[in-house]
Amino acid sequence: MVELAWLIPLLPLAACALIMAFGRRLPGHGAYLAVAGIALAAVLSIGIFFQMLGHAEPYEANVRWMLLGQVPLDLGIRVDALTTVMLLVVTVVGSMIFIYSIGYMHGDPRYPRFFAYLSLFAASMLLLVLANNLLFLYAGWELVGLCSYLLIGFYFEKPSAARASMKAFITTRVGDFFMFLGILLLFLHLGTFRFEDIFAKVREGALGPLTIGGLPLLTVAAVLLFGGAVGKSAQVPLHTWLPDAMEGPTPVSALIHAATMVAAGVYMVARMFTLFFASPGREALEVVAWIGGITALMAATIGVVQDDIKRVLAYSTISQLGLMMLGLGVGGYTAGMFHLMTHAFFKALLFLGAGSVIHAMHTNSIKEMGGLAKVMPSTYWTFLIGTLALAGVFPFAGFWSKDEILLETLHHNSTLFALGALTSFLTAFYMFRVILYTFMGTTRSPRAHPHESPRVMTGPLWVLAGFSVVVGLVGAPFLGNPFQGFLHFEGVKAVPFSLGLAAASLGIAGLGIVAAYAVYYWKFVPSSALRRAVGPLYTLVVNKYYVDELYAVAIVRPTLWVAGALRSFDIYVIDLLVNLIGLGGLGLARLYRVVDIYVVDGAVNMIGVAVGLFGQTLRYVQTGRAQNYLLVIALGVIVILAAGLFR
Amino acid sequence: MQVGLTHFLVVSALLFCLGLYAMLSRRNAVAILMGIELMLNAANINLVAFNKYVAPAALNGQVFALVVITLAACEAGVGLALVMAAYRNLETVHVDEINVMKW
Amino acid sequence: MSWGLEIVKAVGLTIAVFTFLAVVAAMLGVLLERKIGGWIQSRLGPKHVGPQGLLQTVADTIKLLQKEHIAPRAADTAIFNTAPLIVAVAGLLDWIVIPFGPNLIVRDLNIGVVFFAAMASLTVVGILVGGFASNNKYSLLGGLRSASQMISYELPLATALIAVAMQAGTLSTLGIVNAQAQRGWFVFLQFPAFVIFLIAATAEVNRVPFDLPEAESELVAGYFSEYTGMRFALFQLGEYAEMFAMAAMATTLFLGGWRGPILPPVIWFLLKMYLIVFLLMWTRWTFPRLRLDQLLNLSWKLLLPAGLIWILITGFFITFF
Amino acid sequence: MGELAAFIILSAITLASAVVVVTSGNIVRSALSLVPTFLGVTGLYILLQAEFVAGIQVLIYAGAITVLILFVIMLTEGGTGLRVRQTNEQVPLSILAAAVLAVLLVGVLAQAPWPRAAELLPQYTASGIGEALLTNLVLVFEVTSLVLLVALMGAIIVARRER
Repeated sequence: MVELAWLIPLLPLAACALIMAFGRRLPGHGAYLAVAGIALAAVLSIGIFFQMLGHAEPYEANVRWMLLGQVPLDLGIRVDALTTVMLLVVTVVGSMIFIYSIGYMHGDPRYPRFFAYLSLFAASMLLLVLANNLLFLYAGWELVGLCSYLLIGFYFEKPSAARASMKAFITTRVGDFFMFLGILLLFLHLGTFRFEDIFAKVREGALGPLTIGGLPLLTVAAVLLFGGAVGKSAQVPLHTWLPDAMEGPTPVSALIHAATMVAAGVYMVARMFTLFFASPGREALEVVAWIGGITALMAATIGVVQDDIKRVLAYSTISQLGLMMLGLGVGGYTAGMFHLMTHAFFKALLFLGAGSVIHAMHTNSIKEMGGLAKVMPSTYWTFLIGTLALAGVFPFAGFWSKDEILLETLHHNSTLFALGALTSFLTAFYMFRVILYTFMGTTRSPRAHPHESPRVMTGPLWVLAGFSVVVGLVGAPFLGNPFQGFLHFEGVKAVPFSLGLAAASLGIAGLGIVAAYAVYYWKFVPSSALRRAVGPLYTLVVNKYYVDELYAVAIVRPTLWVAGALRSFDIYVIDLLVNLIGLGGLGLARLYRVVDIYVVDGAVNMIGVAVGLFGQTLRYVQTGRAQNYLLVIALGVIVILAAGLFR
Repeated sequence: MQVGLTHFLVVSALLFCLGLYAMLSRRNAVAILMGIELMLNAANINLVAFNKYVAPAALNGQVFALVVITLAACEAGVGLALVMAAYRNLETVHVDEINVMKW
Repeated sequence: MSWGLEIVKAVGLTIAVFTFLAVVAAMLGVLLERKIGGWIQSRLGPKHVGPQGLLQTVADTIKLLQKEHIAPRAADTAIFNTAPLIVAVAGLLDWIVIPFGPNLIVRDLNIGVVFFAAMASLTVVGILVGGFASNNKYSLLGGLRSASQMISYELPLATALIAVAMQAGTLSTLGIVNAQAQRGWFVFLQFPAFVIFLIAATAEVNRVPFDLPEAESELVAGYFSEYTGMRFALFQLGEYAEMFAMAAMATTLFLGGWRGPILPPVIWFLLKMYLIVFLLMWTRWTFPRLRLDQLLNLSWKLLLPAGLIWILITGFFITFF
Repeated sequence: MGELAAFIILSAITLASAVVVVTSGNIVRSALSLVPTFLGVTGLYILLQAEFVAGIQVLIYAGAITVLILFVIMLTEGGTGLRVRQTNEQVPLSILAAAVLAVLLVGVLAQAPWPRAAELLPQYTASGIGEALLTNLVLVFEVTSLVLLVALMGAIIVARRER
């Protein structure tokens, strides 16, 4: 089964090619083909998963691509525990979202193209996951970026969507640039792209003594690679693209900007964990942990004040990705990947639920919704399950994974733990804010006629809800934490389960929920009073910490200012000098004029006339006939040859 | 007498000079192109002959002969397209009448 | 190192043997053509010379041989007389690499398929200069049409040949037949290549529906309008030799060559070859002629891309299976 | 002995028809004479055991380039240019240049001590060429394909009728 792994990315790719070629002529306008492609890939992935479960021997296959000088470039795939988990997440969540899209995109004028892009995305993501070398990974990495660009800008006639797609593409490209530098740095010093070779050389200490600008080269390379992850996984300070990416269709937000692509950064850090782990003093991991922690808290605070349901979820995604990074950064390899997996399921579920709501209400603002629990029971219950999972309520999926991350963090650094715990509280708070605004009370826009979504949309919701309930159990301590046994990193010991911390984390989540009920349901404290109470903090948060503005101030303004300063310098200093010199020159010139007219001009005219006469004679050489020139060339060759021969 | 490298080289040199003559003296642009084809063929004979007699293990000579044939096809295509364009615009294919660039 | 001599011997042998064979085959071919045409159109076809009209083409040939050779006054006589020879010889040289049986092959060249394509491409020169030398506008137009058509269809033909050679792993025709003994007839494995080959071959030998170069209703008779007597017969001979060579090549490449149970190899080979010939004749009497732009579009926009894609697919399957 | 005879015959065919190519006053005959020239060169390739190159030579040169040349002759002047002077006024100088170059080249070639390799060419070269093209010379292969593409586009653009 595992030998067929190369087929997994090819199936969606073939679907994409066929849809591109035949489009509307296919059954279901191409949708069935796309679903078939990803579903077959999912079946293969599940088969591989069970095979890997039996005996966890990593499988590798290589094809020689070309010789670059003496260095062979191999293209290949690698299937190990990490890959298997990612394959499962991408294909299973992907299948659900594909099916959901059949209903959600129904009637769209570019329906086949949507499925072609989705399939292309799935193929690229699977390529990224299966790659056994940095080159392949980077190819997949850029391809998913391209698909993200295409899909965010799917409604490209909307200016905001077009702008958002550009922003996403350019912002992530900043990160990719660093990542490319990191890859080149590694290739330059190690001469290979293959993960296993890189790790082997790093473990031997091949990079040990090398430094760049006083910093250990290994740390620099790892942090550069992490730069790519910062861009792709929307970490601070490159997080600004992800909320804007919500301009894309909701299934896209669910698949790409919540469950899979943005997780690619986390996956990459996990894949290159050996490298990060080996950096002296684990400085690289510290960077990862702090960036992750800060991102988690910052995004969670912004999420509290957003009114657009998709943007709340987007900030929640950023925050959760930060948590994963935090988990990885403190050495919780298993914890980070576990949270990635659970998060993929419940976040996809939440997005699809939000899509279902938007589908019914034709608005994104939660302030205009309300009372939907009665009209859309399926959506309500599945959304509630997803929310509970995200908030980390026992026994839903998020509880187990978040708890594991907090556990690892607590053993590492108490400040980071505080960040994580606060994030946890805020997460529960803003998610229940959404629930209360959307599904409870009475509807606030009387003209809307909400209705339950079709089966093809609710079906995937229920499946994903089921996963969200049970998938956490694979990491449950009382079942012996089988996930830990399947996927772990040699060299770090997992922190043992602590009942007290689990209770505390549940308590934090409960506190968040109760707080949300207090403010938005029972209205003990009206939200406007709360807003006034925190005053400037609210302004700061509602403006997203002024990051976008900061970019404008930090990059655009200085450039303009420097240009203006240079202009003044030009006008007042250089021009003055020039004018002075000019005046001096003018005086001298008057003096020289006399000499010029009679002496110099005479000489110049003489030379001119002489050159003219010479040219008059020589112009006959330029016959304008190529064959004359050729003849001269041939004679020249003969002369050279003869000179060489009779020297 | 054994046929050796020099024999082939001499034939190729003669073929080359015939091509050169055509290139220098013919008025018709197509005839000039034919001369160039002859010269390319001469070069190819050299490549293949050296391949056999000097470095038989590598086959590089034959590969380059194939590349030269490919390039000759390109050259013929582009050259003849130029001739067609010139004929259409100037109504002549004689290169000594195409001298718009002259002083 | 007797390569040079061997090729001279081979050429001599081919011309000697196949001239005879081809004359017979061509006469049979013409008869078949007329008979099949008759049946398809619910006529009887030639009926009077010999039993059931079997000797009709013999009589026609004798008549042609007796006819006067006329060259137009303004014709370039030397070229006019060479052209049919080029066509006939190029048509016959194709047969060097056709294996009629395990040992019945003139030379098993290790570049057999390339040789076949090369020889097939030589015919164009004869047709083009024949059309030019006649000094007749219909002939010239026919020659030019033929050149553009044959050059265009050589490429799809070559893609089909390449795909088969890749599948077999050899360029030798004998090797390809042997490869089919192990992997089954390539008409199954290489079905798209077979279709491309058949269409391109039909165009390559200027047969209906691709007979623009000699379209009677438009160009009198195309490039051989001015030819009479034996030289006309040589053109016909070359054309029929080429057509049979294409059929033989299709047999070799796709239908397992001489291989088959019970009957001797040669019989099998001829059976399969005549099956393809019949197919070609059937199309001739069934399809209307294409327009020139349709003809070129078919080659460049459909057959060539299809052939290239098929080569890619073949390469993919060879690499990974 | 047989090899020498073959070599002499092939060289004679090649050179004689090349002379016709460069001297004939009838451009169509010139072009037609290219065919035996190319076939003679093909024969030389076969003598040099380069069968695959020989096959390609016939396919491309004799089959395609000659036809292309004939095509253009017929689209431009065709037979109408028969009465027109075919050579320019630098014929004597050209003959001189070509002859001197020939003498010099033959002189150089005759006295140069070429290194001789002991080993022989591999028997079947087509597969070897394919392997070389896709491994060591892959860059050459790619660049050639690029040149081919550019030439294709260039030819189309140059020859297209202006609208």
